[in-house]
Amino acid sequence: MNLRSNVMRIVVRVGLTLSLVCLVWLAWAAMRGSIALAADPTGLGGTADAAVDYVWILVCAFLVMFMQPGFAMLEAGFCRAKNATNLMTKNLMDYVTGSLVFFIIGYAIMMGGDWHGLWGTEGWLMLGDYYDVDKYLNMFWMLVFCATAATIVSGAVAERLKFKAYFIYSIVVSAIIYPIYGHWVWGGGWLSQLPFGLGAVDFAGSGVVHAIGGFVGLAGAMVLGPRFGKYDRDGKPRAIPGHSIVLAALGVFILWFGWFGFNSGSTCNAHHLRIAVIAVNTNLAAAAATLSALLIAKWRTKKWDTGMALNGAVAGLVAITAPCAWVEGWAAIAIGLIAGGLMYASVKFLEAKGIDDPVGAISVHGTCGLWGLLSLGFFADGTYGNYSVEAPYVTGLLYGGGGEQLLAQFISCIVVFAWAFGTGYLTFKLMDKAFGVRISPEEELQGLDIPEHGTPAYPDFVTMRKS
Amino acid sequence: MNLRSNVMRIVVRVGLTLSLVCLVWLAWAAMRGSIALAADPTGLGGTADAAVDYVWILVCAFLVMFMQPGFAMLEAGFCRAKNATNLMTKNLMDYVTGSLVFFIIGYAIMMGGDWHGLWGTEGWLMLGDYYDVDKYLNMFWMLVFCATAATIVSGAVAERLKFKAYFIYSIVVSAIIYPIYGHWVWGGGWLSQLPFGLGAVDFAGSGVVHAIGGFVGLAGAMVLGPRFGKYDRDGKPRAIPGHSIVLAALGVFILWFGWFGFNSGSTCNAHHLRIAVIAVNTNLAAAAATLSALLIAKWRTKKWDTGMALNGAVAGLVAITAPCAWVEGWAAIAIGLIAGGLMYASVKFLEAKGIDDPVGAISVHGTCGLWGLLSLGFFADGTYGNYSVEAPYVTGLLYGGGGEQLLAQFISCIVVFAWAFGTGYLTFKLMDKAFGVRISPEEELQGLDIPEHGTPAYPDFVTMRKS
Amino acid sequence: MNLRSNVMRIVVRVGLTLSLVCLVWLAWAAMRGSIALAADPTGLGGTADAAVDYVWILVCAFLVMFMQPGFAMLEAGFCRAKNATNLMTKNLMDYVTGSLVFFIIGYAIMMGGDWHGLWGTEGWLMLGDYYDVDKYLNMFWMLVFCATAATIVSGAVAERLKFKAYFIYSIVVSAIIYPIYGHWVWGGGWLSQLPFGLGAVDFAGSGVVHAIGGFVGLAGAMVLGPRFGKYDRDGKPRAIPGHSIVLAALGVFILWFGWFGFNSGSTCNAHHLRIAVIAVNTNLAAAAATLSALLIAKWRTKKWDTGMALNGAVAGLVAITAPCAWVEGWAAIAIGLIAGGLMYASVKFLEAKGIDDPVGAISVHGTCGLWGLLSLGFFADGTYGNYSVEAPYVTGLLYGGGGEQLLAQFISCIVVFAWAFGTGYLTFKLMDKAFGVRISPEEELQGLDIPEHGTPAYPDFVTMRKS
Amino acid sequence: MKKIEAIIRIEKFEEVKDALKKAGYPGMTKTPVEGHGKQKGLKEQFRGTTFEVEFPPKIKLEIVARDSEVNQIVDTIVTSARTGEVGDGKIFIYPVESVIRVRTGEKGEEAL
Amino acid sequence: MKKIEAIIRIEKFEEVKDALKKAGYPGMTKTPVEGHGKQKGLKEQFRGTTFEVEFPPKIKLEIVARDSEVNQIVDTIVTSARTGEVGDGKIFIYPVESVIRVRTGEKGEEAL
Amino acid sequence: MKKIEAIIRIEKFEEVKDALKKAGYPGMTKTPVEGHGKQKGLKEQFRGTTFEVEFPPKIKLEIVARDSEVNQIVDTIVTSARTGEVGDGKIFIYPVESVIRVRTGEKGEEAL
Ligand SMILES: Nc1ncnc2c1ncn2[C@@H]1O[C@H](COP(=O)(O)OP(=O)(O)O)[C@@H](O)[C@H]1O
Ligand SMILES: Nc1ncnc2c1ncn2[C@@H]1O[C@H](COP(=O)(O)OP(=O)(O)O)[C@@H](O)[C@H]1O
Ligand SMILES: Nc1ncnc2c1ncn2[C@@H]1O[C@H](COP(=O)(O)OP(=O)(O)O)[C@@H](O)[C@H]1O
Repeated sequence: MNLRSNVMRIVVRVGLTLSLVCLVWLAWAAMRGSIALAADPTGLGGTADAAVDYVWILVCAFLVMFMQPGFAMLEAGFCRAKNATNLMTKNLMDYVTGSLVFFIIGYAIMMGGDWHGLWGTEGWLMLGDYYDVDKYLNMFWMLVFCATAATIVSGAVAERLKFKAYFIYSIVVSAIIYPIYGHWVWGGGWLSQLPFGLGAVDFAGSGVVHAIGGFVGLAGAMVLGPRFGKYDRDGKPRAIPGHSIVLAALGVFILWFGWFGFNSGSTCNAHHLRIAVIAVNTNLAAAAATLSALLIAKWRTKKWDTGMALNGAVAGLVAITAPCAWVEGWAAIAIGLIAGGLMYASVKFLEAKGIDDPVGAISVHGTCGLWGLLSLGFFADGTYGNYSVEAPYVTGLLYGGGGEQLLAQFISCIVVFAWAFGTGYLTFKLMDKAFGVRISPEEELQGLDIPEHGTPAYPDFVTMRKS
Repeated sequence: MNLRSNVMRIVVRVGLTLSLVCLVWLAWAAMRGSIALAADPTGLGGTADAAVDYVWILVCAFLVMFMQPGFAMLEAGFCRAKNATNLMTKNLMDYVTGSLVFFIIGYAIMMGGDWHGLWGTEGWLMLGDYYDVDKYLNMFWMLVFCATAATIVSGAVAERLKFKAYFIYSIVVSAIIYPIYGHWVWGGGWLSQLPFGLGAVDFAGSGVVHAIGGFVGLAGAMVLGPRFGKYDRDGKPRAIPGHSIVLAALGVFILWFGWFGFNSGSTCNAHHLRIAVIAVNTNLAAAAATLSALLIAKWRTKKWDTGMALNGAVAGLVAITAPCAWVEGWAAIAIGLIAGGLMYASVKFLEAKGIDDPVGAISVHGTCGLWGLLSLGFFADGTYGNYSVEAPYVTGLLYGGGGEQLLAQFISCIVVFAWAFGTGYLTFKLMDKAFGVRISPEEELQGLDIPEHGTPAYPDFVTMRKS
Repeated sequence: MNLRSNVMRIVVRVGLTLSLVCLVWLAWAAMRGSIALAADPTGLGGTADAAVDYVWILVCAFLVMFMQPGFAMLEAGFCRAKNATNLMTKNLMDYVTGSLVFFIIGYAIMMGGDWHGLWGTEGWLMLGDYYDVDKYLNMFWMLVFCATAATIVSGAVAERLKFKAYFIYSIVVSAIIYPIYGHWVWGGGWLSQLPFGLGAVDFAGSGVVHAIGGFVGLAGAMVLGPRFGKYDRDGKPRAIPGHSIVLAALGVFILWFGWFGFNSGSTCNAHHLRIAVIAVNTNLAAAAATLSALLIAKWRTKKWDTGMALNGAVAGLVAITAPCAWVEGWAAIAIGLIAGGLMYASVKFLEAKGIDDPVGAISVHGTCGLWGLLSLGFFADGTYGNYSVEAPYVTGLLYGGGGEQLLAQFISCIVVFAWAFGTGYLTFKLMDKAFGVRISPEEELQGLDIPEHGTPAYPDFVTMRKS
Repeated sequence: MKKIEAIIRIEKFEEVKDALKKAGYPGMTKTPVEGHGKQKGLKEQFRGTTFEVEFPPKIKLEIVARDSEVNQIVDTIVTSARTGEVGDGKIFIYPVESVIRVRTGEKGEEAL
Repeated sequence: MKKIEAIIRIEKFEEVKDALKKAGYPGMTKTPVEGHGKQKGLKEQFRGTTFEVEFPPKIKLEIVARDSEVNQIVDTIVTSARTGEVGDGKIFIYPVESVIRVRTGEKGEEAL
Repeated sequence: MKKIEAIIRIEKFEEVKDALKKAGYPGMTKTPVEGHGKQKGLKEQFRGTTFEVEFPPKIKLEIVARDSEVNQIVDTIVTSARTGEVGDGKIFIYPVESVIRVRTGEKGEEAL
């Protein structure tokens, strides 16, 4: 008790001190005149061509940022009222931490040049040459993706993780886990240079963003163990219903909306009219996965299970994220239908294995993230290149591309799982040794809102099934 | 009981089988090499001019898609807590069904050429020549409109329609009712070729989308009959208050936001700078209708009636949808003020006639949809053409255009009512004969959430006025 | 009682009559052929360059409009359930009133030429020469900003102001308070011509929008006095917890999203690629302020205070609004960190002084609005001009620009405070004399929803801590 | 005086209320409760997994009545609340010592 | 020992609580209820149509007290809860047989 | 017959329920309430300012039981609901005059 509050006090002090140091350092950096002459911070080159690309990328980035409340509402809706304040705070703070950390160091590691295919080494704090409109634009794009990866985890570890631990985790993921893997695939790192097909490709991040989030979440859920009451005495799983289907549905609609930015914006170029196909594919896969999840649930449970349909929508979106630019509409439907089924099976599997994922994040983002990576190895139809309208085009097995691309994708599946689960496990385990990541049983029963934040989410309402 | 559950089982089986067949068919379609040479699936022609149009249309289409949660929140807020899960599911699934069905057959019927002014005949599954960035873009635009029409109905039939029936209805509307009428007006069909004025015109769909939705909803509400408790023993209507004014208001704000995409995007061309006028008109009409609805309600009930103001906002948006590109700001205000009044009168009229429309969808979308169509016959000011900045311009009675355009609009009002109500009535009546569209009285009293979906919307909260 | 209801009756009658008069006048205005030949209402000049600017400005304007539900959710979440209907209505109606009033007279006063640096004098109802795509576009942009200023006040006066008074206030702010001050800074008025630096500058409106809203709110809160129960017998402030942290968080996320439009759109030009830097700065300042608010609260209260973090996010957004185009990323972080602290101190200060601001609007928008204005006097780095990529650039103290710009900013701080607080105080005081702006004590205890609107926000839920 | 405490189905509340209205409409207090008796839990599901609601929601009606009226009120409730299925509810009768009307301060049966 | 059960207006709860505080602040339990007595329903409206809330919301306070304290508590409540309008509420007094404090297992009046 | 009315901690409800299940699982009714006894209020905070929740939320369990079962049920509750800290709750016992099962119309102890 005493020890813990000491640790807490130290964490806060360190936090405040760091902020101060940061401030001073920032001021000092400015003093030495950080603006480089090679860079263009003013944005002089604004032709119509540049302008339309900027507009496209920025608007899509705004949409991606808007996925944050989507995740927040979905997670809150699928968890209990007594933890809603906590979930809001976690979802807010991972975006906050991600924004600052990725700006200060994440982008440099991910995109600041390349050191042996492993990571980047320049652009800290976006000073000097990096104070440039193009670089800022690119940084912003990568930042909103980073924050998406970070926020996925909060669902898998919901209702039992200390806020402090989540805070630290979100620094680690934004500074290290996401940027390094991102460098491997999108920053010119080794995975992108695999000698099969066009190297491992991942159009908008089924792997880089979603599988990373999903498997770090798996690690977190495993270190934490299941919530109190999730399994009965015989180890049989019990449903713990979320407190608002309306919030969950709102969250999914927001995600679906934001995902159009996520996927079509990933051309980072409005001149690739392929963006229309990408938007359509995104929509079709989401619809197909919702449908298959709903129908499978109806078949298994005799009810039109709304929660599964909502999970299905996100599963379809995750799965189409990697292949969205490289497939036709019919293939998007096929990818989605399969994603809905995979998600359903994965949820049941994890539940049976004793892994408690309150919102289904691991199945939706992890499992379907892998499926997304693989699927383009089958369905890519050879009409679009690697963020380019020019050949070489990405071609999969079904369109005569042979198995090469599939192989590259398969390798990247293994790597993303190993990297995300490994670093995630380490992070949570180390924290657990240091100060214990799990809230006390009494606090868990009472809900995290009051012990951690002092503030119940719904003080005017009479609530009942609190436990 | 037995018969019903048999029917259900069959429906599910057929559903699953169809999905499977679909999958196989899709794969087969791909195998025969679906990519045509005439089409451009890669998007090679990406000049700045094309790019800015694509950006405009896509962003606006995303906004239109985002109207889905707007409708979902509005309807849920205006209905009772015990049916909230059901409303979320219906609103989700009509978008899902619409997305798939419209892609697979709807677009072909609406836009795939023209057969005697009646419907289109090619472009199934967007294969072959239709695998083209322009076609995909256009399909996506029409799809989000189709889904809007579909979702309107869920409000009118809320709290008493079986989910299964809604599911089937949403297939019919996306495959047939919407595409065929849409073809008549926007696909080069007979209404657009009327020899009065510029033919029947409907800029963004007061008729094609909203009146269609509204009058199919009327048919549904009539086949179903009023909710238990809506009328007392003497047939006097009783208010059944919705469970969350906050959700309803959120829904209306989201709709207002999305409507900017709906209306201004309907130029399908960012080079028509008229889009600025369209956005302003959209905003003014919505504001004016909100104001008139609020003031009328204040006059009649002595209270600042929030529900009526919210309905008023949507009424104004619906009314300005057809004329938005062809009128001035002052006329938009006039159209809006009148729409608010019409909506109010229509709500009272339908309620008095024993037609129970829980959220006011028929009055808002049906009545004001007709008013929108008509209004441009009066107010069109001759400064913009038929999706064209070149003459001939659309001109109404007040600006010296004579009564011709008004006549064309009048005809299209009659046609849209007849078509939507007729086909809608048929659809619901046939289903009613086949398996009964209305939930059992016990289930209605209990709310649809648990019997249909197994999942209460708010399990942590204590609720009271359940009936 | 009698007198009051008489006043009410008169207000309603006058309202209805005005609407009617308005309608007739509008029609008459049209009849005399309002379309001028000099203007371009059709939008003929649609080059790619113009198109991309229009797309950018419109999409950003839509995002700004979407901040309305952000404010609505934030305010409702931070207030009690018994006033939620009232807050929805106020937030809806200020946007409605603002939209109509600003179109009819506000824009003319703000942007219709310049009379001695004080106000504009033409463009009423956007008739004649003002029926032009460029003018409509500009009007729309200014309108959504006006409505933002208006809506801020509803938070500061929440839970005790009569709806009627709010209605009248929202007319005054949109017709006079905002347009006149806006003219001084953005319409070529005297503040923009100050002979220091580039004159008083305010990129996206920390002053014009937020400080105006914040200090009118201060005036309102002072005229009204604190809510019943806010202070105990010894004058010690008590917390009155808001009824939904989830709604509040949703509101903040929506605001953050919309703010990207608010700030980056304020170039009113997509060719200024500086928009990328603006977006990044907006994000960084918001994140930094959230962090500092959270950490300060943790230090003072030992809890991770979600409410303060949410207020912090908006504080950072407000502060960066003026400087966003003129500073580097590191400076945005510094501005944000300070904003979070200032907001915290200001909340505590006002609370101690007996000023009851239920949602923190005065501290967030007023205090941090001033800080935003000032901050660019320090941090502007001389890489961007006055809505121009060409020199002269705005340069602050830390980048060798001397104290001139800071002086101009300081003057504008004093002016905005005096103008907003003065006119605001007058408005509320006059209304108070005329009919009493505060609801009766019984109605306040019961909540405004039923006495004012007849409609409880959550009739299906059992609520408890109503007082 | 006695207090009649009836735990009934939510769906039956309107019917019981209407029946009591016809029978004179005594003053009453209504509380949302959850409970179980012979009735087994209800099945609900969430994200594909079913669970048992061990305490299905009910409505509790409390009516304080004169001794002479008790039987009639109980009968009215029993008749209107019955479906015949397990879960119909229970009625408990308790002794009451005194009643006071707040508005007037009246005591005893007149205060009812 | 007796149980005092008071049904009062929501708006009056704070006042009653403060009055009871001054009068010794006995332990008590508060429940949100809905009810009607002589009071007719309240009028509310939704989308332009008014409806009657037949059971306006109230607060139920339950206080188990020693016999000797009952009168004083009842008086305190009556005085602080009264507005004089219909709807002020009722107080019922019931016999109590025993009390047990869970924390200590104490029984009887000491457990209060 | 007696009515046992137990006011317990929300967090303890599951444990009490399980204990009662083992002890025969009598019928019972559960109501969310708020209350205070010896327990001082809880501290919560909102936007940086703390406030006291004078009436922390509790769960009220009502069990009507045969006289012979009362002691056992009370013991079961006391044992399973106790933490030893202030705020553990109270149990009140009231006399019951009669019980009626709505479904069948049965009266008296058989109706339990
Ligand atoms: N012994 C009891 N004590 C308190 N409440 C009870 C008891 N038995 C039943 N109830 C209440 O009555 C409700 C209805 O009981 P139910 O299971 O329908 O009884 P039955 O055995 O008549 O079918 C329960 O939900 C519970 O709230
Ligand atoms: N006979 C009764 N039995 C149970 N509760 C009652 C009875 N009469 C009144 N109440 C409760 O007391 C509340 C207040 O009653 P009210 O109408 O104010 O009584 P009065 O006749 O004193 O004005 C009601 O809302 C109801 O909850
Ligand atoms: N005299 C009383 N009358 C009614 N309810 C009481 C009384 N005393 C306590 N309670 C209820 O019991 C709950 C628990 O009381 P608590 O403060 O834990 O008692 P203890 O003194 O045993 O610690 C309170 O929240 C309240 O609801």
